[in-house]
Formats: sequence, structure tokens, C-alpha cells
Amino acid sequence: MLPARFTELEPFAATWCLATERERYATRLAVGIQAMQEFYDAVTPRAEEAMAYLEQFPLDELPEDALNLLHLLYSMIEVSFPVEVWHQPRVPDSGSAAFDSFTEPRP
Amino acid sequence: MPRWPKPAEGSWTEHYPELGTGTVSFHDSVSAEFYELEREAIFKRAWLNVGRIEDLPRKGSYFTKEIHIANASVVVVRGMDDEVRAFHNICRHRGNKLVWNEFPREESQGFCRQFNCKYHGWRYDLEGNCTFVQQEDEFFDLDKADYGLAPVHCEVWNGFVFVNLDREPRQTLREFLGPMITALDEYPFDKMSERYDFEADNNSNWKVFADAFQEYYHVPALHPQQTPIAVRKPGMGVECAHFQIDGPHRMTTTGGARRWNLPPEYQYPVEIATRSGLLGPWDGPTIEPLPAGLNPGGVEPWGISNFQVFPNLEILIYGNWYLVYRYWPTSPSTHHFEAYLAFPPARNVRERVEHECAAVMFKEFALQDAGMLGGTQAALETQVVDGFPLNDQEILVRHFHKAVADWVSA
Amino acid sequence: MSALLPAEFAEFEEYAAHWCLPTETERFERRMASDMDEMGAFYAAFSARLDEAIEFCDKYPLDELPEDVQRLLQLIHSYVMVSMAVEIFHQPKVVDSADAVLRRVKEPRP
Amino acid sequence: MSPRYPKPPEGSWTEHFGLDTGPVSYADSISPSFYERERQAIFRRAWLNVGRVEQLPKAGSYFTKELAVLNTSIVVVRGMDDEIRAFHNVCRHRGNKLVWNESPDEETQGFCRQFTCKYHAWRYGLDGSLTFIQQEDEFFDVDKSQLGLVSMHCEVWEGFVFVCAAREPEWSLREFLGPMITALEGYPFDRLTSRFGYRTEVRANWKLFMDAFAEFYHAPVLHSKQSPDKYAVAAREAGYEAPYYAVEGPHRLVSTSGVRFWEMDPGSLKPMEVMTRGGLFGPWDKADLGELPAGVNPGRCKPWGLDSFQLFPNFVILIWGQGWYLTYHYWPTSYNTHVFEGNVYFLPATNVRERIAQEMSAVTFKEFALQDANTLEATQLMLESGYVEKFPLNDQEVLLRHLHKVVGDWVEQHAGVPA
Repeated sequence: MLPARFTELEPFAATWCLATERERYATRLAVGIQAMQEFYDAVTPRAEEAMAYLEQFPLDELPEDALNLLHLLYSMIEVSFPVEVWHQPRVPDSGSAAFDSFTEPRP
Repeated sequence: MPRWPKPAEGSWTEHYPELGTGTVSFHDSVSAEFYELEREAIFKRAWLNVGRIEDLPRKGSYFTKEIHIANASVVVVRGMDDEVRAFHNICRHRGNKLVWNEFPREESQGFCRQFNCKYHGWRYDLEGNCTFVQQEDEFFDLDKADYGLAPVHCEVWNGFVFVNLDREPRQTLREFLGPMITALDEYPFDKMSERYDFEADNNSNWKVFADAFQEYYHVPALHPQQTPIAVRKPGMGVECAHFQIDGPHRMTTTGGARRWNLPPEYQYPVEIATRSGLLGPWDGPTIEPLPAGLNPGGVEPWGISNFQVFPNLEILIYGNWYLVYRYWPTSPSTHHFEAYLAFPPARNVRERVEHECAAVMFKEFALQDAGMLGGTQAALETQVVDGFPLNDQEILVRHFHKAVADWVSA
Repeated sequence: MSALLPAEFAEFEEYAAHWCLPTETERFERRMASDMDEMGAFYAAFSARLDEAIEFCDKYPLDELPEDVQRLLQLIHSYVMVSMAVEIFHQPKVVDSADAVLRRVKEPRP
Repeated sequence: MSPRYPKPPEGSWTEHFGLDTGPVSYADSISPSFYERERQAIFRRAWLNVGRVEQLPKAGSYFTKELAVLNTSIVVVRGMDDEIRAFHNVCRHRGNKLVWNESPDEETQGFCRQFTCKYHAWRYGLDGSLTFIQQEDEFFDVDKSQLGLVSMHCEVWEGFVFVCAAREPEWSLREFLGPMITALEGYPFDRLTSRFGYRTEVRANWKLFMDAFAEFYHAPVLHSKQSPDKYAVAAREAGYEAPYYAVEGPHRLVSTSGVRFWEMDPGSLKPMEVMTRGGLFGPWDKADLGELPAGVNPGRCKPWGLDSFQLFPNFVILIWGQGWYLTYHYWPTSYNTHVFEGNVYFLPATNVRERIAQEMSAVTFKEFALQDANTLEATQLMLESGYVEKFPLNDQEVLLRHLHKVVGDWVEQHAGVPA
């Protein structure tokens, strides 16, 4: 799913290459903190390289594998709060709160 | 021919002539208007049991209690001076709920040195004093002494923590409990600290559910499985040995042979195997001497005593263990049910298994009650029938609805 | 697979993975999810050695049970749970309990 | 602790604006009857922002808006003449809801040449005129010119589409907005079109949630865990002070000073902020928006962080120094619930790095909002208990004092006016 030079991130692609915030947030709540930590640990060392790689394309003409990689980076941002800040999937004390995305730029 | 003697008047009900013997309306259990009256006249006036002293094991232990019908959330805490106090769970700054975790509508418990408001960081000590105001000098003439947590009247009787939401309670807790309940002063509830707590949200008015636990007339019909099928006989009746009423409170005592003294076919194999069951452990430590208040009718042989403390507390004493039920109204047709079994702490696995068997069996039959009473509520709400006959074994039901009506009209 | 129970009770290993459950909530749910044949088999097998199992556990102080003994105690608790279905109701669910639920929110450990 | 920023000569912002300094009651936020009065006195009279012109890109573009507070649904549409109009979303024949998809209680948007009722196929032009009646000759003396869609007053300011439910608005939109708001004219809202929109139902009165966003006194406390400990501890000890407040008519403004996160040492930053160069204050690399109108940062704060313009009754525009903006809308649905909508607007990203920094900023915004929403449910619950009735407010909370006062004034003034 990903560009060849990022093959070692392939194990995370099926779970985390998600096009919308809704899917990314739902996955964050579903997979557990351990899985997010593993994903975070794997993807953050390659984030800078991934952004540099993606910059060679115009933003609105990303090939499919590059688009998947961009979505993976969005997921990295999504899990950064549970991993870096909360140490749990949810925002603490937000048990009954929701805040649903209804529009966002594509890609 | 009754097995147990009735009072001279011929029945327990006529022994308390103010109860009458006519049919009873359960309109009080379906009416939204009546529910509003109960809110003000009962739940904002009566002493309400919210927990046990064992729920606050050390200085700084606290729990919160949602009293939905009184629109109140109360935090109960043991202070540095070991005093138990209760406060409205409201930060005095912007009215935020002070103590909660994750879900603001749910109860919580724990241990802390002070309370911190999540919103703007105001702090209160365990005695309710406001001790810290973030950026205090931005306020106008604010004196922290004026902004302690709003206190709730709180008193403890024999380890039961009661609160009263009235501005000035009309009675002290002991006055409210009266002689029949305070005759249990010497009963060592504190020795029974091994707890099995249950809760449920039931689709019935709080009184309809309480009614099911203050008469045993329904047992053969609703709970035939309490008796093994080999010895189950149609038309079996139930009779209590003693009834007593004191103010808004009431009690009944059962008597007769203990289940485990009956022939083995009266017990389930698991009861025989664990030497425990529906009525609790067969053996276990004895509590000596039992206070006389436990068996005010002097019933011999004594079975169990069921104390109904107005408005929504039941204490069921089996001798060396006890059960508590509380019924917290959440709407005219729903309530939050709490129950627990309390035993002297198990000293070994055998005792632990005895307790487990009692706790499991308790739940089995409570589920039957909960299942059926949703149906009772739905049927009562049709309001097709308004006068229901109550027999002498149901005297406590009759008295309960009268006590509720008396408080509402007072 | 490594043993869950003390060696003396190895014959119940086949039930252990399924029924060694630390909380009443889990045991009740497992009962609701099991059929009467499964529960009947466990009940029949364990009945004969229940008393022995309790004796075995009681060689240890209650608050210092080794892990395998704790699991044996959980199996005893499950036996009590299953006996309700087997002896009393002859079905997993409590007869006439309709949609009622009663959650056990606090219990001693073990 | 002496104030870091000078206060007005009266000694406080609160007194400067002529507001009372005593404790306040939130009875206006827990009362079904007060809510009914607000609906009449405020929401039926004020200009309400329902969206932006970018949501209507071409002739025939439309969107619907559910306005529970007015008991209505409206359809906003760009006509063939490029004019933007608003209509009550109800067919004149049998009262069916005219424009909806799948679920009649959900908002929708799209593009069409005319509106056709799903029930009996009556048709309306984009200007609201009734153009077709199925089996017209079966009706009695029907005059199509009398059966156009019922319009609602609609005006556009700087690309923001406002409606007014009054039969005759008491003010033009620009009069209603007043000089403090119209001084924003020229801000390039039309270029900041990359939008992240979020919505939720909050179980709290609409004003209580506005209150949470009208003061930053809570930020170092409620949101302390959002930042690494080093920053959080420093922020909490410093407390919060805004350099500038303004009040004009029913509207109000708070400005904050800037924090140069990117100059802080990494121990005070989240690793992901460093990696993506974005966060709560937006992308670290400031968008070049050219010269800004004088209405932005009117207190001339330096360094300047943001302006939060709170437009009466329920609309907030937050302009950030880093070159982006946020809007908040609080749509009441009952006395103790409302729908909260937050929109984040950036310049369209020209490359992946810009897009990533925007993503980080939007995700961070949501984390904060989630905390606020749950806390406010807890506040609503306790205020409704009624056991405490008066609450103190400090000078950093001056804007919420103003909001509750203006709401009270409008309701009071309208008392006795027939509905």
C-alpha cells in the first residue's frame, strides 16, 4: 500500500491508512494504547523522511501509495495525544463527550 | 389455622387500626405529580442512608452519591479529624461538579488530601473550607471563608452514614430512627465488612420494588424454585411470625425451622455441598449475644428480621450476616437499586465459598423480582384498576404507602 | 500449554481455560453464553471433588493463595454459578427474570 | 502578584465596562421558561450566522440549516442572479419539509436548478417562486404567485451569511454588527477556505458553553495535562491574564498575548508539535495574509496571540496571529442542551508540510474541545441541583458577566411584547 522505501511500515498500513478523521478517531478508541504505542514508535522515526518524500508531489496529485502514506501521517498525529499526553485512548474525563468531524480538506 | 398467633384484634392489620383494611390504590406509584411531591416532602426531608462507615476506611476516603430525585450530588468524606462530613458536590465558583471521574453523571470514590475543581483549580480541604482560589486578586471582595463547600447534614448511626438535605432537619437522626430501629444499637454491623455489592436500574417505581421485599406472600408463586421440586407443593403458604410498626418504619420477623435443619430433600445439592445457600452460611461465627431489638416479638425459633427504614432502606438481618437494599427513585417509573450482602470476613476458602454461594443465590431470586416488577409497573400505569386488596401478610406494604402519603400531606 | 491448576486437579484443566474467571460478572456472562450440555459436563465432573478442592485451597491462608490455587478457587466459584442453572432452573437464564440485570459492583478478592 | 498587564483606570475591566462586581446567578441557564423567553426576545430578533458563502460556490448551490431554537429548518440558496436567499424549508401545499436527504432531521447540501417537493412534486425556483403545481386544475382559485416559499431575511457580511427571523429586522446586519465587528472588513476570510468542521450535542445550556470559551482563566487548569509538565506547571503558577478586553453593544472581545512555542525549549513541547510544526496556536510557520485591517488586534497587543470576537448572540470568530481563524456556533436545542459547531479555517495548503501542520492544529483543537464539553455537562448538572445559587466571577471572567447581562437585558426589554 505504501511507497517501496517505507515497506517496513506496511504492517500498520491496513489499520492506519484512513482517509477521514472519523475513521482515525474511531480506530484510536478501538485498538488499545499498546497498539498505538507500537505504531507511534515505528512511524515517528520515519516521519521527517516521509514528509520530504511526499513534498515531491503536488498536494492534489498524490499517487495512491503516497496518499496512503499521508493518511498514515495523519494517523500518527491522531495517536500522538494518547501516546504522548494521556497514556490512554480517550481524553481523560471526556467519557460522554463527542466532537464529530463533518468536513475536512481532501487530501 | 395460623401457625403463629395473631394479636388480640384478630389480625396484625387491625392491631394497627389507623391502617384500615380496605383496598389500596397504587396511584402513588405511577403519578408524575405524586413523584414531585415525594421529591420535596420525603427525599428533601428524611434522613437518607448513603453508605457505611466501612466505605470510608481512612482519613481522606470519600465517595459521591447521586440522589437523583433530590437533584443532588453529595460527596461524603472522612476528614483529618476522622469526622464524617457531607457536602454538596458543587464548586462554589462556577457551579461545576467538583468530584467525578470520566463520566460526570456517574458516582465515584477514592482517597484524596483535598478536592480540586477540574475547571479552574479551586481547592477545598476535607472539612469543606475553600483553601485556594486561582488568581484570587482578580476577584472582587472575595473572602474564601464565604466560599466553603455547601454542607449537607450528615450523621452516623451504628456505622450507617445518613444525610439530610433539609436546611434544618426537623429531627436528629436518632429521633428520626425511633426506638424500634435504635434498639439495634448493639448489633455489630461493623464486624461484617466482607461485602458483595450489587446495583441495577429497574423499570419500576421505587415503592413497587420495595413492596416486593416487605412481604413473603409472593415467594411460593414467584420463586417456586426456592424449594427443590421434589418437595414443592402447590398451595404452599407463607406466614411471618411477627410484625411491628414504629412511626414511618416497620419490621417483620420469620420463625420456624432453619432451612438446613429440614430433611436434605429441602435443599439443593450445592447447598449441601457448600453448607450455604439462600439463607446464608449454615455455620459460621456466631454473634453473641444478639441484641433483643433484633427479635422484638420474641419469636422462637427466630428466623430472620427485616427492618424497613423509611423511606428507602431495608436491613435484613440473618444473625451472623446481613443484607441491605436501597431504592433510589430516578423517575416515577424507574429507580436505581442498590443491594449488598455483608459477612464477617472469610477466614478461609470454605467460608469464602459459603459467602459466594449465598451471594449467587441472592442474585438468582432478586432477578426474578426485578424481572416481574417491570411488568407490575407497566400494568399499574394502565390505571384501569385503582383498588387493590392487601392481606394481613402484606401489612407492611399497606403501612409503607400510608407513611409515604402521610409525609407527602404533612 | 502450561497447567493452570494445581497438579492434583489436572483432570479439570479442560475446564480451567473456560471457567477460571476472577469476577462474578465474567462467570455470570459465561453461564449465559454456555449451553446446558457444557455446563452439565463441568458440573458432573467437578461435583465429586468439590469438597476436596475446598480442603486443598484451605491449606493456604486466604490472602496468600498461590496463583494456581486462586484459579482453583475461581473454578469453585464457577461451579457454584453453574449449579444454579443445572440444579434449579434447568436453563442458563433465571426463569422469569425477563430483562432484569443486577450488576455485582464490589466483591472480595480472591 | 501584581498584574502583568495594565488595567483600565477604574482598577478592573469589569468596572471599566460599568458591570456589577457582585456574585451572579445562573438561573438563566437552568430554566425552561427563561429559555422560551430567550427564543422570542433574542433568537427571533437578532441576526444569526448560518454559514459562509464558500458553502454556496455557484448558482444553484444550497444548504439547509436546522434551527431548533426557532422551531424551523431553512434552506439557503444562491440564485441564478448570484443573490443569496433564505427560505423556510416547508412546501406551501401540505407543509412537507421541502429539501432533505435520507433522514428528514439531518442537514443537507448540494446543487440543483429548482426545488421539487418529494410529496406531491410541487416545484419552486431558486428565488422561492412556485413554478409548478401537479394537477393545478384540481385546486380551487389557486394563485401560484401567492404560494412562493416563505422567505427569511438574509444578508451577507464579509462572506458570512446571516439570517433574521423577525418580520421586519430592527437593524440592518451592519448596524447590528456595529463598528467593533465591521472594523474586521478586509480580513481575508475569503482566502482561508481550507475548512475542518466539527459538531456535537452538548448537554449544557448554550450560554454555559459560551462562558467556557469566553474566559481563559480555566485554561491552565482544565487543560494542564495537554502540555508537558514543565510548561503546564509554569502556566498554572502564572495563571491567566488577558491584555485587552472590549465590549460594544451586545458584542465583546478578548485578545491574548502570543506564545512563541517554537522558541521554547523542547522539554516544554509535545514531540509531535516539534515534528509537525503545529499545535494549539496553529501552524508555527505563519501564513502571509498581507496587511490586516485595523479591527484586528484593536488593543495593539504585542506580542499578539489572538482575538476572540463574540458576536451576540451565539457566534464567535477567533482570529489567530498565526494567520488562521476559528468559528464557534452554539445552537440551543433546549434549556439544557445545544449543538456546538466548531470550524477551523486555514489558507489552502500548498504542500504536504503545510497540510500536516494544519492537521496537527485541527487534532489539537478537538482534544481541548472534548475536555470542555464534558466539564460543562458536569456544570449544568450541578447548577440544576439548585443547592447553590450565587457564584463569584473574577475580572478575567468579565465577558461572561457581560453575556449574561446582555441576555437578561434583551429578555427584559422584550417582556410584554406580543409574540
